[in-house]
Amino acid sequence: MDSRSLLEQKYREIINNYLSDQNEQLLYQGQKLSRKLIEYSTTPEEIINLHRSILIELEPNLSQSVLSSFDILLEVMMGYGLAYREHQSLRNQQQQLKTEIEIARNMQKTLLGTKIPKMKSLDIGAISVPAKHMSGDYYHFVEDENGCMGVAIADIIGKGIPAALCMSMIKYAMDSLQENVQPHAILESLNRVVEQNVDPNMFISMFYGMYNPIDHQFLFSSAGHEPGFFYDSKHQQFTDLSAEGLLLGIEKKTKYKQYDISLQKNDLVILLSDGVTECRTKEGFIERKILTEIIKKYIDLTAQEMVNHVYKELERIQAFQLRDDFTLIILKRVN
Amino acid sequence: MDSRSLLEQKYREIINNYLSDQNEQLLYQGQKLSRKLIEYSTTPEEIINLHRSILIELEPNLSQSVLSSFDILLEVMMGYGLAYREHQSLRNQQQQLKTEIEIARNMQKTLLGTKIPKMKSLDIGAISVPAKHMSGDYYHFVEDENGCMGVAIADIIGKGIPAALCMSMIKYAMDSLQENVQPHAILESLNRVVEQNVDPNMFISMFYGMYNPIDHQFLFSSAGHEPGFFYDSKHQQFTDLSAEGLLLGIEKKTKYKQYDISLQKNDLVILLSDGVTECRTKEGFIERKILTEIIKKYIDLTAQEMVNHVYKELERIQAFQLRDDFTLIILKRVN
Amino acid sequence: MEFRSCVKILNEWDIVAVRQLGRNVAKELNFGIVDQARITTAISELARNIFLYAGQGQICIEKIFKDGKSGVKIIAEDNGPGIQDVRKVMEDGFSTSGGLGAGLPGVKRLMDDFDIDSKPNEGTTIIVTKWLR
Amino acid sequence: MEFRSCVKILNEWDIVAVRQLGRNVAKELNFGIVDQARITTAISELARNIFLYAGQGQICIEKIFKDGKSGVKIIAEDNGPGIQDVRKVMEDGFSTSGGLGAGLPGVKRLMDDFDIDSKPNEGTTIIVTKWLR
Ligand SMILES: [Mn+2]
Ligand SMILES: [Mn+2]
Ligand SMILES: [Mn+2]
Ligand SMILES: [Mn+2]
Repeated sequence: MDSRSLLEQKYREIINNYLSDQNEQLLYQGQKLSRKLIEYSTTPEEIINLHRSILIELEPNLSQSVLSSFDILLEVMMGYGLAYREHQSLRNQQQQLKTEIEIARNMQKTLLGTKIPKMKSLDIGAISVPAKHMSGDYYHFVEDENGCMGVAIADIIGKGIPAALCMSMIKYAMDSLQENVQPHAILESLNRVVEQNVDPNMFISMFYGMYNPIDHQFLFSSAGHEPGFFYDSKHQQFTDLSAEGLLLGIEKKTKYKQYDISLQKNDLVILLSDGVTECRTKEGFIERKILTEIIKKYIDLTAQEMVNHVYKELERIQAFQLRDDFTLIILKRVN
Repeated sequence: MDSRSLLEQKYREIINNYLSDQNEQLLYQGQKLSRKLIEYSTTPEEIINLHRSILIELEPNLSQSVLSSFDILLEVMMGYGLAYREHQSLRNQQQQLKTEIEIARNMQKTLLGTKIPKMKSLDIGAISVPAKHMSGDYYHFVEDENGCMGVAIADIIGKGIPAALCMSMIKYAMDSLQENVQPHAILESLNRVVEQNVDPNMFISMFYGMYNPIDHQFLFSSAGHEPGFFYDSKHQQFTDLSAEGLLLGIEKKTKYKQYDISLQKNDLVILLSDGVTECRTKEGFIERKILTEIIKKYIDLTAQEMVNHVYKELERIQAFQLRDDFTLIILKRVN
Repeated sequence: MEFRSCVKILNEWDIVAVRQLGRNVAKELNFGIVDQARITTAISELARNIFLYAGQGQICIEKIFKDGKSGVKIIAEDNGPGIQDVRKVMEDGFSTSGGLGAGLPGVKRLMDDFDIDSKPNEGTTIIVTKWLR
Repeated sequence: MEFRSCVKILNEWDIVAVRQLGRNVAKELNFGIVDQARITTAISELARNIFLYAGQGQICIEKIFKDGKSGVKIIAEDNGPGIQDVRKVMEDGFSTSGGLGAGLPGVKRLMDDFDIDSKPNEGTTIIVTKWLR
């Protein structure tokens, strides 16, 4: 007997046993059989037909009406059978697409990969999680020969595959930048590249910061990027790291203002993408205030532990459905 | 009454009518109802329960066995209900992914877009169709100031999104090439770029040809690319356009041999990707011979009509399922 | 001589007529109840397609016998606008007219063999077959 | 005082026991036959998950009353290895253990509210609710 007939036999058995003793054990067997039937690609219309034949066996005098009613049930179930078949095929396609996206995602990781610099005076933590299969967020660290550290955080307007494609394109531009240039000049030069090369409907927001471990100054400029925070540990206060500036790719000759702050011991610089602040819960978007409260809870941990915990917490209050790519970087002056 | 109850009422009606007159018209109504029920997200377990209540109405003396049997049917149908719900969600995801891929595909088109040059002595036709959502094939035409025309055809080993990502990356390299360089030198310089920048597991095959309208010479080199054909119109014969050469990205210092042929009036140069020759039918791969026979059928048409017809024919014999990206270019000397 | 019978599809009543014809032929060939329903559903989808997209056409049902097997062959023809992009129409989830799983990919899955030939502005011919097992 | 009753999940028999408990509670709250089956199926999936991935745990069933509505709340707890990547487990088509549509996304769709808390090496708590309509 092939496995199909075995399953049919099993169905018959369960029904027969159930008729003499209606217990949950048999219903549970029914559920397990359901799984098996699906595994062996039995279609719902086949189940209906099987059920009909079992009823005939059970009740040789079954009324003609009951029997005929099954013709209509079968007809209606055909539509579900079609949906069921489409589902199997869609599931296979989905699986293939996932494999493909996984490969592309790994390529993207290799391409965009950046190492977190080790510095005596700065503890650095970073996390970046794509909302969909591929990220349109980007962050990058560079150390120049003077010991200064540059940090870039960018967000392609858009998500998923198109954003990833765009990101890969501007990555080349980033790589060809000269070292030892100030944040405003870096944004200005990137802006020219993006304006020239990237699809006219693609815009990029970017924050560029540069930390000098000698004087503990943090210089920064922003191209329309979501403001981060500065945490003053002495007064235990968060302030926005606001900076004016147009998005990259809008206007060829854009100039960017440059700002600076001075970091005391235990002060934090928090950089993020709007996926962090535009975290949507059942009740609506969270406030930036709530974000700083969450950060405060973990303020005594290392920078990497902090970003991990903040992510976990925000992930859960969104019911594990990120609506936007999530990137969070924390710089903590420790010496 | 809401639309759900209306549909239930309709189901009841169809059954009642069917019991007095078992005709195809009512079964057809059943099928149409099935569509509607699915449209309103009625689950299969709800249908079973509805059917059970209708039977009770129809036959007040319905035996307990028949009724109880429905408990098991319901339990088994729950699994199908779960599959059905997953299907609806998967279908939405699939829709979103498609939209996303559509955008990425358009970006790719803009990025990789190339114009077919208009030349007095050469009629040019080109077609490129991705097997999946995005292409890993690439072709490009350039005209230099001497009136020579360069043609590149390339195939990333791999398909879909990762190949597309990779293609976008090397596109920059192509753009920065100097004009007026010989085919072998172009491949050598591209090989260096690919070797340095692209994922070590990504390889690219490429054919580069250059046509001189003065002496009608066609120079070409190949980096492991599927050989095209030369059609000698005088003897009505096809010969392979074979050329030795390693794939791009394998070995930094690869040198490429250069070949040349002379085009007489009505001669053809046929360039292709392996997706054309590795066209798989129920009976196995088609032979290159079959391909040349198909081309021959359309030999009196314009180059563009030729490539279109060949594609249509090969598409159909593969039952409309391309297994690989398909790119076909035909150059026909007309003057 | 093989059996062949055709129904012109001009309105919705003809869909019922061709379903009936198909179901009868399937019954005569001893297809089981479920296969009868599948064949009828496939015919119904093909007829609906003609009705919706071409306006009119015809469907022929043939009994076929080959290598000791018997089967039913359905030929749906129209002189409508044709299908611009057959690959797209054969994609899952593309059909918007029907519910989940309907449309031509659904027909293909219900039957054993499927062939389609469509020329823009000339029309479409779809030939499907189901073999008795 | 709200009703609450728990079943320890140690072996497959306990899955049947907790299904029975859930079905009874659903009946007492006047859920219809289909909803009874849905609630039972959700409980079954949660119990199976505990049984397969954590080895043991418990499931509690509560009757709840809020804003004039009544409902059933199911709390599934274990001290198993926890779920490494909750987002992945909540993706459709990820579950390999069950058939199509099973696993946690299936449970989520069968019920009205769904909350999950999982810590690596500490365990997982899943709370789901269905309201009587
Ligand atoms: Mn973005
Ligand atoms: Mn964003
Ligand atoms: Mn390829
Ligand atoms: Mn190929």
